[in-house]
Amino acid sequence: MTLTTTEITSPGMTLNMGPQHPSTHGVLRLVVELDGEIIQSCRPVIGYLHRGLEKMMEARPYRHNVPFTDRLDYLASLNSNLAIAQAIERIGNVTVPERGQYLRVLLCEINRLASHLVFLGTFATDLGATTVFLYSFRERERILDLLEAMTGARLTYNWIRAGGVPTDLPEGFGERLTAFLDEFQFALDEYDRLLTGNRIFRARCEGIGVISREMAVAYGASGPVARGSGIAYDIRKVAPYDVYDRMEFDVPVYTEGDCMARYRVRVEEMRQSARIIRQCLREMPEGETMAKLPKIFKPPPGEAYSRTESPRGELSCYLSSDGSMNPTRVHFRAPSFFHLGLLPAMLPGVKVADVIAILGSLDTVLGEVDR
Amino acid sequence: MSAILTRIQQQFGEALLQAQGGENETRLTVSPDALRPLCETLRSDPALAFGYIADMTARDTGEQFILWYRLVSMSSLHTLILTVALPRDHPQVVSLADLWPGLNWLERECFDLFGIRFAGHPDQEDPARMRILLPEDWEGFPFRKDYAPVFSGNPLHGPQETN
Amino acid sequence: MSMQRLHPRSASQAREILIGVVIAALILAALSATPLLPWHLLDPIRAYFYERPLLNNLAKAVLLVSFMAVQCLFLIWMERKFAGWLQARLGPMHVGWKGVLQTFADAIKLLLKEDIIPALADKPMFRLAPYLVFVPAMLTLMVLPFSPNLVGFDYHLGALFALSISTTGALGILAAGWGANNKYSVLGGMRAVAQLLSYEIPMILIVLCVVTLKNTMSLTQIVERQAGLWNIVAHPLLMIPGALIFFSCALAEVYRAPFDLPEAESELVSGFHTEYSGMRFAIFYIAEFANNVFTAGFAAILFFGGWHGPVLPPIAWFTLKTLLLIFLMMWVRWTLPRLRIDQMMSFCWKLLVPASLILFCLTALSVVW
Amino acid sequence: MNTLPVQIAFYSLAALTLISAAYVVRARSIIHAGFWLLPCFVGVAGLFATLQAHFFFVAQLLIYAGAILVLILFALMLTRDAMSLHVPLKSHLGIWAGLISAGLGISASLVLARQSWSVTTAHPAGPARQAEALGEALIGLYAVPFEVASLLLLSALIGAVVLAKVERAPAPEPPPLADTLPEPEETRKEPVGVE
Repeated sequence: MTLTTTEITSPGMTLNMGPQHPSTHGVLRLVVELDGEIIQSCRPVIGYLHRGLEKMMEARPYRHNVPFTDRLDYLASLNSNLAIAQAIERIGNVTVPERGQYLRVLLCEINRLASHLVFLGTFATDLGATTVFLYSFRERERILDLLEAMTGARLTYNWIRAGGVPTDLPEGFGERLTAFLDEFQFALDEYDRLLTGNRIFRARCEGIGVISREMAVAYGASGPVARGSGIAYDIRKVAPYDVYDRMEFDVPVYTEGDCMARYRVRVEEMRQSARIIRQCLREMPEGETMAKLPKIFKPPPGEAYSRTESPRGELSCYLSSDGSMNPTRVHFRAPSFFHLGLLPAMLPGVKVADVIAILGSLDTVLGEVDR
Repeated sequence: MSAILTRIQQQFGEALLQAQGGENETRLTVSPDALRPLCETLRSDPALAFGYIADMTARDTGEQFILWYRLVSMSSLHTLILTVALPRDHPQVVSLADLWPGLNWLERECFDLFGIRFAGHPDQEDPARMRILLPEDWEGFPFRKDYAPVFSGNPLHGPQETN
Repeated sequence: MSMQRLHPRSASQAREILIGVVIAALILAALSATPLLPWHLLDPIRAYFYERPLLNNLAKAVLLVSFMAVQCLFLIWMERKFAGWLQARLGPMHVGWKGVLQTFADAIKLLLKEDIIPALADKPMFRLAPYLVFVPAMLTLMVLPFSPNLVGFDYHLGALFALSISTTGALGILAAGWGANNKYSVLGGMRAVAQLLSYEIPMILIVLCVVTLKNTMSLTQIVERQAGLWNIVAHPLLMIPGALIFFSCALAEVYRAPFDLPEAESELVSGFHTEYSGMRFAIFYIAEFANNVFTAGFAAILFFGGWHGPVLPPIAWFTLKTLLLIFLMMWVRWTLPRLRIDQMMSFCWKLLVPASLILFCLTALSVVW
Repeated sequence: MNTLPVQIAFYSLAALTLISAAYVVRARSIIHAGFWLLPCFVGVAGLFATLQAHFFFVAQLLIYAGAILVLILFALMLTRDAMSLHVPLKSHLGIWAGLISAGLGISASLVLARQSWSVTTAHPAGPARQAEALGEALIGLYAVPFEVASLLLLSALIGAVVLAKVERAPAPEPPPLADTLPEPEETRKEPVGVE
């Protein structure tokens, strides 16, 4: 006996997740086609935060463009500062004094800690564990206090400039930072235990949003996303800048490629950042922090690009000069832009709840995606 | 002269308008016609294996558009910078989004900001779908040097192009 | 800008905990003194109501609803304070002492807020939905014996009645989800009902276990028959797993983390009550907390001997047990992440349902022998 | 038991049941029709209560008002155009349907009116005894029909599973990647993996 069944189809539902949605982390819109709760297709719509920063930069002298970069990746603005500062230094052949290089590494790693803490908190919140959010923001608050003592700002620091860092560390900074790191490592272990050992958390993360090695490479994934997919690609190691070649740190690599792997890469990276910060504090030589740049800075015609490892991945800045005071083109390679591009390939077949987990694990910042 | 540049020159000697090889970085300038075969080789030749698209952007020199690709080989960690000049009046180039899916959005961005057309891009038929950063119905390409915004009254519809 | 200590158990917090313990002890002492109060002065009033059953029932209903509203305000404050304590922050602090009156302020705000109905909503259903949730929530409380003589409606099928009424609450949620004409709401409503109906099954089975053990469906009788030993002590092998299953189901029934999928704010914005504002939203909220009180109280009756306990008066014991169970729910909520809908369903159908079936069979066998 | 409150309760419950049943038929939106079933079922449950059939009262609430109504609503929501109110109320079969149901109704009431109802003064059994008696009847006297009915439900259940379990088309694959990735060892030249 054969049993013939006719499929009862119901029309799919188009759901606009965002631009106002609690879990898109900014103004991202995902147009998803749903069959029940299963996603059939997804088309990310970006540009809600597009401010034309790159165009604005073309109308300003090189060094005036650094503050704009604070608004790119606003969770790690020092890392964005570094990208354009390095590009300006390369195009103008400026060498940063050694102490300035150490300070940059120090500041960037502190900022990486802050950014990854935001990831930890928001990712847990996306999965429903609200408590970790407040814990990690409490730690971040102390980092912000430290950075405020250094730079005077809490979010948009504008403190890594072309040529170095404008001031030296404030008094007692090193001791405060060390004291913080001493406590932070225990706190981090605690939060890590709270989440990593949790069965629900694992069920929501393991095997979800798998990005294969091939996919990660072809889509230009970088940073923790690539390293969660088994690609040991870290600009700090493959093309060391500043004094990263003198630092001793490991690059965490996980091969699973799922949300859990990306989460673990970031947690491990925080430990490594703490290592780097301690080394910087220990080994930093005395001296100037900033190279003198001419008042009227006119680099020779040509183009230059920088490669830096921001908390989100490879952040690079492309500059082209025609010999005048202003750049003719500034372009940022925003890692989040590439990671969002992965979504149409990753999402089909997953459930609505997984979209949130996947998006959270990519840790995108729409400021740098939209520019 | 690096081994990578030698290998590329063996196959595409005459297509390269300019070539410069360093230890970690190779810079090539090619004509738009040679772009596709060159890239196919760059991607598939096991000795080159430039599987990673690191960046791509365009700039407007006033006379022409310069496309700038940055590729990385994951095996040798070698960087390859590829420059293509396009005529300003009819900027069109072949799309490489099928070789590196990561290029899909970058090409859309170049269309969005510069109006460069990418033949073979999955969204090329519909300009509204090609737009990525700007609103779908924006008029003009703001990163061109001759773009002069005129406020049309509705910020959502974008300024009109004057010329 | 001084460096704060990293961990929350600082001296000031220890002091606060101590104050809390002292206050709790004082309240308990006051409650235990209640039998000494001149209650007999109220006897004429009691007699007046007792002679008029209709008026009596009406008064009971009014008392119950107002009690629930006030208790809800208190519970919300408690939850916020507790969440604050767990998350190393203060919680509400400004209105009243330590923010006790914060929820009252919020309630007034909600009362005054504009009642927005989306233009394309299914208006009758949108308007009706909060009451379809609220009324069953209140009705379930009617059969809950707070003490030997404080029970709204001592129904001999109380356990079954409470379960059946609480199921009808799903309809209100479905109406809310559908009526708002919002895709998130529809998804939330569908999730809510699927979840409620699935978790109802193991819950009913566990209640049946207790009913079989105690040979009665009246909640008052169930409590009375636990006079010597609480169920969980008297039949530990059956009732400890039973209580655990019941507790999981209870969490799912009241949509609390890790089962708060219908209102999962990170996925569905706010689920079925996304579009509600003002008083209608408040009604949902009160109903939710009434459900909390009901499930916690129900669990206290089924497993922990209801009002039985030494020294303190029955009402104090019942309230204490209920509050402890609500506290447990809050603890779980603020600690655990949220499950995904399919994981939650398979947890119910592949683990809870078979486990409760086996438990029911074992209970039946233990009663026969 | 034929006291005034019972009479009032009976008539108001009957009115509730009938009026909401009429609304079920009349409602333009089928979802509304589904929700009108709720007062209808509650009214029937109330009728059981006036008869002091407590167990049936609770069971009616639990099964019909709780579970079955929700299932009906689920089914309605999954039908196409459930939200549109453009479904015409008039149907060309309306007259015939009206005639047939009127005829059936008249003949039924005739039959009922002519029946000589035997009036009993016996009170229903005590509340606790009722459920017990029902249980005994179900596993004693009516064991066979009861089991047959449960077999029927079981087969319906299996049938529903068979109908619903349509093989889903696999999720669309990500675009094929023409790739020549090197082996992992080569990429891990310098960086050191933690695990």
